[in-house]
This record gives sequence, structure tokens and C-alpha cells, in this order.
Amino acid sequence: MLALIPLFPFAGFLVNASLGRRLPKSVSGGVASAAMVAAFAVAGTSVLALAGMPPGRRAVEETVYTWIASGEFVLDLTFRLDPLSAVMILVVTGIGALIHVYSTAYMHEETDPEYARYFSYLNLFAAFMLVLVLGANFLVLFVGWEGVGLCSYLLIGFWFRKKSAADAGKKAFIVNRIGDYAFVLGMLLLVTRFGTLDFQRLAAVVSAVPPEQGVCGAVSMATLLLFIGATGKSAQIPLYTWLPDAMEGPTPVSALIHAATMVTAGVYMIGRNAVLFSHAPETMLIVAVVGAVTALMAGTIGLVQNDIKRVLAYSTVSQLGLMFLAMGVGAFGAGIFHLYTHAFFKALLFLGSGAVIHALHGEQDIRHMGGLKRSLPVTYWTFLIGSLAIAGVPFLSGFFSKDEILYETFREGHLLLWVVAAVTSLLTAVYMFRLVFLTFHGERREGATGTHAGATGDHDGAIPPDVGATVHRPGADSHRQDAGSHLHDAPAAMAVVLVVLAAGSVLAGYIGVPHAIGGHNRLGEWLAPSFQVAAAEGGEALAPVEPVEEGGAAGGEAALELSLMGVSSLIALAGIGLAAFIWLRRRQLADAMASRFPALYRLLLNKYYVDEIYDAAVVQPIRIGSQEGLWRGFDVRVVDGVVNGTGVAIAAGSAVLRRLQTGSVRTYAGSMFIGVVVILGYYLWR
Amino acid sequence: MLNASFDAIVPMLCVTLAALAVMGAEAFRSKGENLPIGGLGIVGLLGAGVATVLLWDRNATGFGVIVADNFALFITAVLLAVGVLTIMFSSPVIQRDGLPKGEYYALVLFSIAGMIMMASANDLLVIFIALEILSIAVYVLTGIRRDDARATEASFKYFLLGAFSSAFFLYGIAFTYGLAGSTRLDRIGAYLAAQSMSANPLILVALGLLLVGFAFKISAVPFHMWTPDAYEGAPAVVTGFMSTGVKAAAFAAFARVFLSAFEPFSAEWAPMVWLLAAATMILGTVVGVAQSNLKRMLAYSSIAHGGYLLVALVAANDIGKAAILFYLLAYAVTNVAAFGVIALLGTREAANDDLRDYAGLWHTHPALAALMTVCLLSLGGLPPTAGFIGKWYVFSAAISAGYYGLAIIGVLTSVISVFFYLRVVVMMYMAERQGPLAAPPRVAAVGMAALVASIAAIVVLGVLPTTVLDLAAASIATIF
Amino acid sequence: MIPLGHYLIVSAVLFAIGSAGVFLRRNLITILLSVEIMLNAVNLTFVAFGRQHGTVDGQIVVFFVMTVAAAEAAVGLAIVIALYRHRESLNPDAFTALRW
Amino acid sequence: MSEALVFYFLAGLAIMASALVIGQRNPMYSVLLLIASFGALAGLYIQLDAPFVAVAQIIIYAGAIMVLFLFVVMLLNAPQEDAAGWDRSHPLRRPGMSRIGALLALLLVVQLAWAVLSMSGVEAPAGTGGDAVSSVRALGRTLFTDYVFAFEATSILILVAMIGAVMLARREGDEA
Repeated sequence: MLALIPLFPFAGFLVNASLGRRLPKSVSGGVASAAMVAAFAVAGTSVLALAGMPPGRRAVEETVYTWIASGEFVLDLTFRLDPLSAVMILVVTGIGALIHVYSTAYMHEETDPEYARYFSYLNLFAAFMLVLVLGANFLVLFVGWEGVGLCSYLLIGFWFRKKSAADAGKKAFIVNRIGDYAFVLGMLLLVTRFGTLDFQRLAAVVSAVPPEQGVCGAVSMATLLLFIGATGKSAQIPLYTWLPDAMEGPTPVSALIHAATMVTAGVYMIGRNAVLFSHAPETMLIVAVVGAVTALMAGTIGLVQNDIKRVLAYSTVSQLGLMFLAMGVGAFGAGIFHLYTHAFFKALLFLGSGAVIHALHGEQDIRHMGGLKRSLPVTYWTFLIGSLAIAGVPFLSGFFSKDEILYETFREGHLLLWVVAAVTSLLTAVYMFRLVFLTFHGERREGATGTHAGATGDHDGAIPPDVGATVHRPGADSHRQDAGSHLHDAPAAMAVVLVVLAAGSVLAGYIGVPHAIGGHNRLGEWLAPSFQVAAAEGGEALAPVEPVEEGGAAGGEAALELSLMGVSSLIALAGIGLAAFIWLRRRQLADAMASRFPALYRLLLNKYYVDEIYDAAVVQPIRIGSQEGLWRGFDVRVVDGVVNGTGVAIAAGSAVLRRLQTGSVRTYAGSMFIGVVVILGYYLWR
Repeated sequence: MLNASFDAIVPMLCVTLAALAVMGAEAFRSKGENLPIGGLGIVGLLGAGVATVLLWDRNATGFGVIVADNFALFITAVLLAVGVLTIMFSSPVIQRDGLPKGEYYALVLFSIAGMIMMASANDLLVIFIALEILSIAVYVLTGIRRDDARATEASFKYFLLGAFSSAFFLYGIAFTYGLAGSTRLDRIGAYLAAQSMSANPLILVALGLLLVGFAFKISAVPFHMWTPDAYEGAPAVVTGFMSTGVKAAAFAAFARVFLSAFEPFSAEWAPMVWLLAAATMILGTVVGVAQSNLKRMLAYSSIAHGGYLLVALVAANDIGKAAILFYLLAYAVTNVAAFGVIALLGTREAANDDLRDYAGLWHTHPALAALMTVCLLSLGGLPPTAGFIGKWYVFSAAISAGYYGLAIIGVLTSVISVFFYLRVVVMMYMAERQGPLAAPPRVAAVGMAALVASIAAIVVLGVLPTTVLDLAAASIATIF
Repeated sequence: MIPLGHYLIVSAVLFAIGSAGVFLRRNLITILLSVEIMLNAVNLTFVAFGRQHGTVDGQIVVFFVMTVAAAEAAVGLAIVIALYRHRESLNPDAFTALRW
Repeated sequence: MSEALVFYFLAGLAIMASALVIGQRNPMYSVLLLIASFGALAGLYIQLDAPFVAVAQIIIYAGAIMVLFLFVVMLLNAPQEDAAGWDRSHPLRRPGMSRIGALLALLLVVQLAWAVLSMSGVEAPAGTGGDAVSSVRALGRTLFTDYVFAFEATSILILVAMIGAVMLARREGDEA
């Protein structure tokens, strides 16, 4: 039964890969989407069955067969459905199905074979992603891990005729190889130390020993290596730079792979090995700090990006940082909760941006947008809901999950990290509403700011902020139309998906409403068993999941939680207000009113003056700091430098070493002869 | 006594007889008659396969110098598989390139017989003769396209360096014989076990010279330099054959000599093999990155794969020994198939072995592109293919034997190597061709059948490896 | 009686001369001759050791080595002829089409 | 004493002739010098109580194999060493490299000599010799009992070499 879930999309892949070239679009897209819907149906029934089991015993293991068995090392191809993987498969199949449907419209302008190629990759991706989340041991997870990486690589470079897309694919690939390297080493360390790669057995073995101190122990070392793998897949410092570039792929791909599912694999992996990571406190601290720093840094960079998808990409990096922060402080449930809500609103935002790009025929620069509210109402309203959700406005999904992360961080005593997370929330609200206001409000500014093309190096197709080189990006179509008059809102297939996701973004949080406001954190309770050592087979179930917020002590904590909730609501609203103040009011109000009421204009001029001071004192330093310091300096120079440097070093080594191969047989004999003399010398003069 | 003697050599006898039959058929065919000579060879190989199965677990010995233990039989099976696939890939190529059919198949079969002999020899002299049989056959096969200057050059380089290295190898045998008084591995082992306390320098020189001979055949750095040239110059089918068959046979003998007779001196040879393994993995991978000719790239890749096998040999624990066999099988099937694709894509005039020739292959030859993708993923060690399981075993063997450094280098190089394998994949799927590809529009059915069979094997070995792993573990546990 | 070591040293010197020939000469035929010198050096070692052990094994190995040498010479010379047909040269450095 | 003189004469001859083989530019002289070297080696074999090997050395090596070489030298019109087509652009192909190769050969001699001399019993006379070693009967018996497999295997080797030589040296267009 469980095996069916990845098999459906895999079958879809086989159909599209083998026959797709001869199939019309409706069939290849239909097959792909139907496969995902079927997978979703199976996943749904499986999860319902799971929910019917007594809590604490909710786990279904299905061993397809014994994959590797030699000596004492036995490894099964086992799928495991437990509360954690249940959440994940629902997200992957559910959001995946929606995005497949959306793609049928979005990619419609491709030729038939290209269309089939797209859907075969997308289905293959879904199959591997499901293997990743359903795998009951590291090796099965790794199959999915490598598979999704491969598909992501192929999909980023889907429009390979565009050099930047091919380069982005290459970059994603190289960066991920670094992560995978560490990941494999971590797995090897685990298997040689503990003799098993099964998540449950590893947890049982590790829980028998006390937590390690320092980072030199086997568990710490292994978890650290695994975490480095996670930073590659989930775009965290230092391996995050591929994700913004990955936006060269088709937008639905960005939504599915680079927002909702694949990039969360690292978070999922930590959640899956919660016991293991909990036994390595130093690793946990590193995870938390890396997560927090990434969140903050990506948030600031997001402020100054002008490509609609890049803003969202940095936002994704930032939100993933928050999830890792949650994982690092031990709030596994909160991290997964945020992963789950994030999947909804980030997918929505990406698909919304896709609708914008689709409508504008490939325009992605927000400085050339504006005023789209009226012509693209569906897109606007859904996008707005997504933005409200991600900003953490009360009673939308993002509010609950982000709040839980903040609260848990605070409760665990990481005050500094809490401040960082709070600032990140503020930044989130600011950059998201900057995006909303610049894109949908005001007047259409087509080509308005794109005048002073700078000499600043355009790196890998990134648009340097405020350098208005009009970068031409073929979306579904590559020619732009000048007038905004005949813009069409999203076609039906896209619109439906947007609406569904918008509903999800509003409602998804309600399965995890905290106790403090009279809710019942169902998700937290549901997930909790996954983060503990499973009950011994046949033995009595574990003691009921420790009810954190219940009992007498809960009263004070509830008050704390309530006040923190208030703080974060305020932060969200303040952020939106700030964005409105900077990008909406100044532009619209000030400019429009100035011409009509000269007297008022003087008044406003003072305001404007304040604005300028603010701009000079706060905005500019942040902008320059993040643009020059972080984005240019760190992002481009250091990280890219290391990545490219590794590549260059290997290529240079390659170029030098291959020159030794002179073609002359006597050189070859010389090489052998040196080998002989050295070997004999070693043995004689040792 | 005599019957028992013959049992052990039946597999190589079958192959030899098939070779003779092929020669006879070629000699007596009337001009213009088209005999299915390749089929004859396949029959011989299958007969040898049946004999291999029947000999399993019987530990037959023949003439005191041939042992048909399970280790030898496992390698024999690998070699037979390589042989069958090679013949299947060859038949369309021979037609196309106008190669001398009888001689070609006879040489392939004789060299397989030599390989089997090398894998099952229990005597250094027989190993040497077997090495020469297979080498000379392969030298000639390399240069079999006499109209091609590059093929002749490749053949010459391979021959000259091969002769050079076999002189060193022979010198090592001479010293070993001088010390132990025999060339039989069991007697050498007994002598060395008694000597292991006081290492005579001459023993170490003998060890070093034997190491050189084997290192050449498995193209370990710095004895690898012939490999890229020979692999690039030879016809692709022959390259596939020699990159797998020769390596498998040489590794079998290497493992047998160093894990049985020279086992008492493992503390002496392990550090040296460690160095060879590290250098081989690094150089093979790093230089592979810069190659633009697919055959040459795969040549460096096969150098690197030799390095991974050496890692398993250094580890020399139970997992490592089993890993050698499994890895050899996985590598052999994959590499033969990869070169098979190249061979099937070439024409008489154009080899079509440049990376650029693969641009957009997905559009013109979707099936070949898909099959090639599986091969490359397996070579790169991506799950769930045979190559992944092999690498996984090799590296876990290294770590459990405490060779962390080798494991780290190994994982690092295999991570880098994926880069150049995937470059080909990217070429095939995500690039556009300038100008038409002068390739046969349809691929011969027999070649396609061989490809599909090997891809099936790659996938099965990756998805259901247990049976083969158990066989490998069992066959190596009994002897060393 | 001549000590064993003397024969072995002569053999080592011959072997080294043979291997040096591969580098020093720029004529394919002389290079093949160098390989023959190496094989002969090894033969001397075998015979000397065989006599020390008091068995005929060493001498028998020599016959096999001679066979191998003959086979290598035949194939080697054939390759040289084939090479010479492609480019009228016997200089090993003239054949460097395959490199890098 | 005379035995030692003979040894030193033969050994010196073998080494000198071999050194001249690789010191020659003319391959014809090289082949002839190598025959001389092989003759000297045959003398050493006789000294080592291996008359049969000595005979075989003369008949097979000096007689057959070297004649084959001579034949090829004459067939190809014995070209002198030439610098034609020699690309010196690469540092590893400069002539100095070959001197380094020769130096390495010297190093190899030192290594081997050192290893040989440190072996126990090298100063002892090289065995007792006598019938056990020099008898052709014993030789034949051992060859066709203990070494019968290797002997049969060489037949394949020769067959392979034959096919190979014919295939490679055959002129283009001569179909069998």
C-alpha cells in the first residue's frame, strides 16, 4: 500500500518518458496530474488509517524486500508511515498534485516533447521525494535524496538554451555535491559505529547512551556531517547560494521543489532523526545558530532584490533558517509545523508570481511592475493572502507556526536567537509587502527605472539591485508586450490552484493552534511520537506523550506564550506598516497629493524629509550593508568563490595533470620507471 | 586423478575450443558465405558458464596449478558475461567496420580463456603465461583496425608498456622463486609465513616488482599512462572488453597473490597499495574532469574505478573482499554497456565519441540516451544502481577496517566524478546539436538486446543485490 | 665456484641496461631489443636460482620465458611494421596523436 | 680460478654488448651486438650447469628471434634514428628527460644490487649443480609432469601471437 504512493508518480514518469513525445499535451499533462492525484488519494487513506490507531503506536512499516543483506549488516527497503512522514506525504502529494495541475496551464506554450519531458521530470521528482520521506532508513532516504537532487538539477536547467539556466543547474549540482559528500560520510560513520542505518534502531541504540559532549564523539560527528548535507539540500549557510539561482527554472518547479518540498528535506531529515540529534547538543546548537543566522541574512538580502522570484527565493532561505532554528532548539514539532504551513503559502506565492510573470510575458523585475491589482484580481488577492500568512499576521497559518518557533526558542532560553528570529519576522513582513506594493499597487512602471544601466557585474544572471539593466527572461514566452492594458489574469487551471492554496494558507494553521489561546495543538501531539524512541515491539506503549503545556505550571507559560504572541503580531503589523510607509505612501500619496495641494505638499515635504533621514540612516545602510556586504561580499565572493574556486582548482589540476600525458611512449615508460624506483626505494630505505 | 584434473579447466577449455572452432569455421567457409561465427563463440561461452555452475562449491583443482574455487568461478562468470556482451556488441561493429571476423572472435575468445586461466591460476608462472595470452590478444585487438593510424598507435603504446611491465613482473617472479624455491602460491605462502618475522629485503623487492606488474594491468597510478591512449585509440567495443575483462582478471590474480601467498606480509604491502589507491582515485577523477572525448573520459573513469577496487583490497576484511567481487561485476557490466553505446553509435568513418557528438542524443536516439544515462549513473555511484551498492560496500569496508583517509578520498572523488558523468547526461538531454549526427539511424537488434540485458543487470544489481552479494561473500570467504 | 650473488648482480645490471634502453633510444626496433635484454636478464636470475635450489624448475621457467619472448617479438614487430606503414618513421616520439 | 676468469669474461661481454646495443644508432648493429650478448649469456648458462638452456638460448634466441628482428630491420630498410616528427615543445619530451631515465636505471641497479647483496647466502657458491640440474632427462620429466599445464597453455600463447602477427602485418586489402 505504501509502496503505491511513490509508484504512481513513477508510473507517470515511465509513461511520459517513453511515450510522451508522441502524446498530445492534454494526455501527458493529464497522466502526470492523475498520477499525483492518485498518490494523494492513497496517501490520504493511509494517513486516515494511521489516525485510527491509538496514539503512540501510530506507525506502519512496510518492508518491500530486503535490499542488502550481507553478514550482520541487513538493510531492508522499508517504507515507514508514522505521524511525521504522514505530514510529509500529504504535503508532497497534495501540493504536488496542485502544482502539476497548475503546470498544465503554465507550460502550455512548450512543444509536445518538451511538455512531456517537463512532466516526466516532475513526476520522477515526486516519486523520489516520496521515497525520501517514506524511507525507514538512511539508505532509502539517500536514494530519494540523490534522486530529487538529480531531478531538481534537470528542472532548473529545463530551459537549457538559456545560458543562465544551464549555469544555475550546474551550480545547484556542484553545491549539492559538497553537501552530499558530507552526508555520505555521515552515513558511513553511523553504519560502522552502530551497525545499522534504520532510523528506529539507531534511535534505540543511541538513546541508551548519555548525550555526548563536544563535537568529537561519533554521534556528534555524524550528525554534524549529516547537517552539512542538509545545508546543501536546504540552502543554508554556507551552501545556500544555489537556491536563488535555481529560480531560472520554470516557476512551478520553484514552487514545488525550491519552496514546498525538496528544500525542506534537510529539516525533515533532522526531524526524522530527532533522537540522534538530541544526543549531540553541540550539533544542535550549531544547527540553531546556522538556522538563525541564515534566516536573518537571507531576510536582509530579500529586502533589496528586484526580481520577484529572487525575493521569494531569499524568503525561502530565510524561512528554512527559521525551521532549522526550531530544530536546533529542540522544537521539532514547531519546525515541522512551519515546514507544513510554509509549503502552502510559499507555493502560493511562487505560483502567484508565476501568474504575474505569465501575464507579463516573462517580466520578472518588480520595478517594471506595479498597479497589477486591477488587471490581475485573482492573483492579487491570493498573493496578498499568502503574504499576510508568511508575514505572520494573526490567525493565518504562518502566524501559528512562526509563533510557535519564536515561543519555543524563547522558552528554551535562547534569548539572542529569539531576537534574531523576531527581527527576521519583521524583515519578512517588510520585504513581502514591499513585493506586494511594488508589484500590485501604484502605477504600472514599465521600463520606468530601467535607465541607468550600471557597470556592476551581473553575476550568474542575478539582477543587481537598482542597476536597471533590463534582464530579459523568457517565462513561458519571451516577448514582452508594451501596454498593460490587455493583461490576462491566470487561466482557470492556475486560478483554481491559487484559490485552493490561498484557502490552505489561511486554514492550514488551525491544526496547530496553541493551548494558550484556547486551541489544542493537535499537530504537535500528532507528531510527538515521531521524535521519540519508538515503543519496543510488542512491549507496552510508551508513556503517553508528555503533555508539555498541561498541568499547573502551564498557567505561567500560557501567559508568556500569549505575550510573545502579542509581540510577534505587533512585529508583523509593524513590518507591513513600515513597508506601506516606505513603498506605498511615499510613492502614491506624496507624489499624487503634492501636485494637487501645494500647501499640503510642504507639510508632506517635511515628512518626506524625515523619510529621507530615515532612508539615509536606516534603509540605506541596511541596503548597502546587505547588498554590498552580504550579497556581494559574502554571497557572491566568499561562497561562490569557494564553490567556483573548488571547481577552478579541480579544473586547473586537471589541466596540469593531463599535460603529463604527453603522448610520447617514453614519458609513459618514465612514469612507470619512477614508480618502480620509488616502490623499491620505499621498501629498501624504509 | 586425471578426471579430477580436467574438471577444473573445463571452463577455459570450452572457451578455447570455441575459439578453435571459430578459426576453423573461418578457414573453411567459402568466400562470401556469412557464417554466424559470433554465435559459435557465444555457445562456447555459455558452455563454459554451465561448467562454472556445475563446478560451484566443488573446489576442483587441476594439474596442481589451476584451482576452480568459488572465487575463481565467480570471476569466471563475470568474464563470461563480459565475453557474451562483447560478442553481441561486436557483431554489428564487425559488419560495419569490415573487421576480419574469424580472427577477431578467435582473439576475443582466446583472451577470455587467458583471463579465466589468470583468475584461477595457483602458480605464478601460469599467471604470467595467462597474462601474456590475454595481453597479446588484447594488443592485437586494440590495433585491429589497421587503416586507423590512431588504433595502431594505441596498440603500439599498449604493447610496449605492457612488455616493459611484464619484464618487471617476471623479475618479481624470479626473486620470489629464488627465495621460496617454487612458483606455486601455496609453497610461497608457506615460505613467507615462516619468514614474516625477519623480512629479507629481497622479499620486499619481489613484492614490489609483482605489485608493479599488477598495478600496470589494473592501470594504477603511476602505471596508468597507457590507459587513456589505448582506450581512446582502440575500437569502442574492444575498449569495453579490455577495460573490464583485463581488469577483472588482473584483479583476481592480484587479490589471490596478495591475499593468500603474500598475506603474511600485508603490513608491508598495505601502505603501498594505500598510496596507489589514493593516487589512482585522485588522478583518475581529476584528469577525467577535463576530458572532452567520451572514450578518454571513460578511460580516466576506469582508472579511478581501479582505485576504488584497490581500496577494497587494502581494507581486506570480509566486507572488503566481498566488495572486490561485487564491484568488479557491477563495474564490468556497466562499463561494457557504456562502451557498447559508444560503439553502436559510431560509423565506419566517424567514431562519434566526442562529447559534442552526444548533444541532443535524446532527440535522435532516445533509447540509447536513456540506456547510457543508466550506465553513467551507475558509474557515478548514484542509487539505486549497481555502482552505488558497490561503492557503498567498498567505502564501508574501508571505514570498518579503519582506513578513514581512503574512505574520505574515495567519497570525495566519487562525488567529483559524478560531475563528468552527468556532463554527458546533460549533453544528451539538455543541449542542441550543431549539424546532423552521422550516426546510424537504427541500432542493430543484437546490440540493443545486449544493451537492454546489461541495463537490466545494472538495475537488478542495484535493487536486488543480496543474492549476488551473498555469493560474493561466500565465494571469497572460503579461500582467503 | 662463482657465488650466486655475482650472477644476480650481472642480471641486475643487464636488466637496468635494458630498461634504460627504453629511454635512451629513439628507434622502435632498438626499444624492442631492450625489452629482450630485460627478459634475458631475468632468465639468468632464474637459472642461477634454480641451480642454487638444485632443481630444474628454474631452467624450465626459462623455456617458457623464451616462448613468451618469441611471441612478444612476433607481435611487437608486426605492430612496428603496421606503424611504419602509417608514418614512415620508427621514432616512438613521432606517434603522439593520442595524448592529454 | 680459471672458472672465475671465464665468468668475468662472459659477464663482461654480455654487459658490454648489451650496453652497446642501446648505445647504437644503427639498429642493424644493435641486433648483431645483442646476438653476441646472448652468446655470452649462453656461456654463463653452461657455467651454471644448464647446457640445455644454453643450447636453446643459441638456437631459439640468437637463431630464431634475432633473425626475425634482422628480417624486420631489413624489411623496413633499417632506417637510422631520425628526429623527424619529434615534437620537442613539451618539457617532458626534451632530450634531457632521457638522461634522467638513464639515471633512474642506475638507481635501479643500486637498489637491486643492494637487495641481492643483503640476502643471506649470496656469497655461497651458486649451488651444487650436478645431475639433478644438468640432466636433460630430469628436465623433460619435470616439464611434462609438473609443468604440463603451463606447457599446453603456451601453445595457446603461440597461436594467439601467430594470429596477431599475421593480422597486424598483413597488408591492407589482402583478404585471407
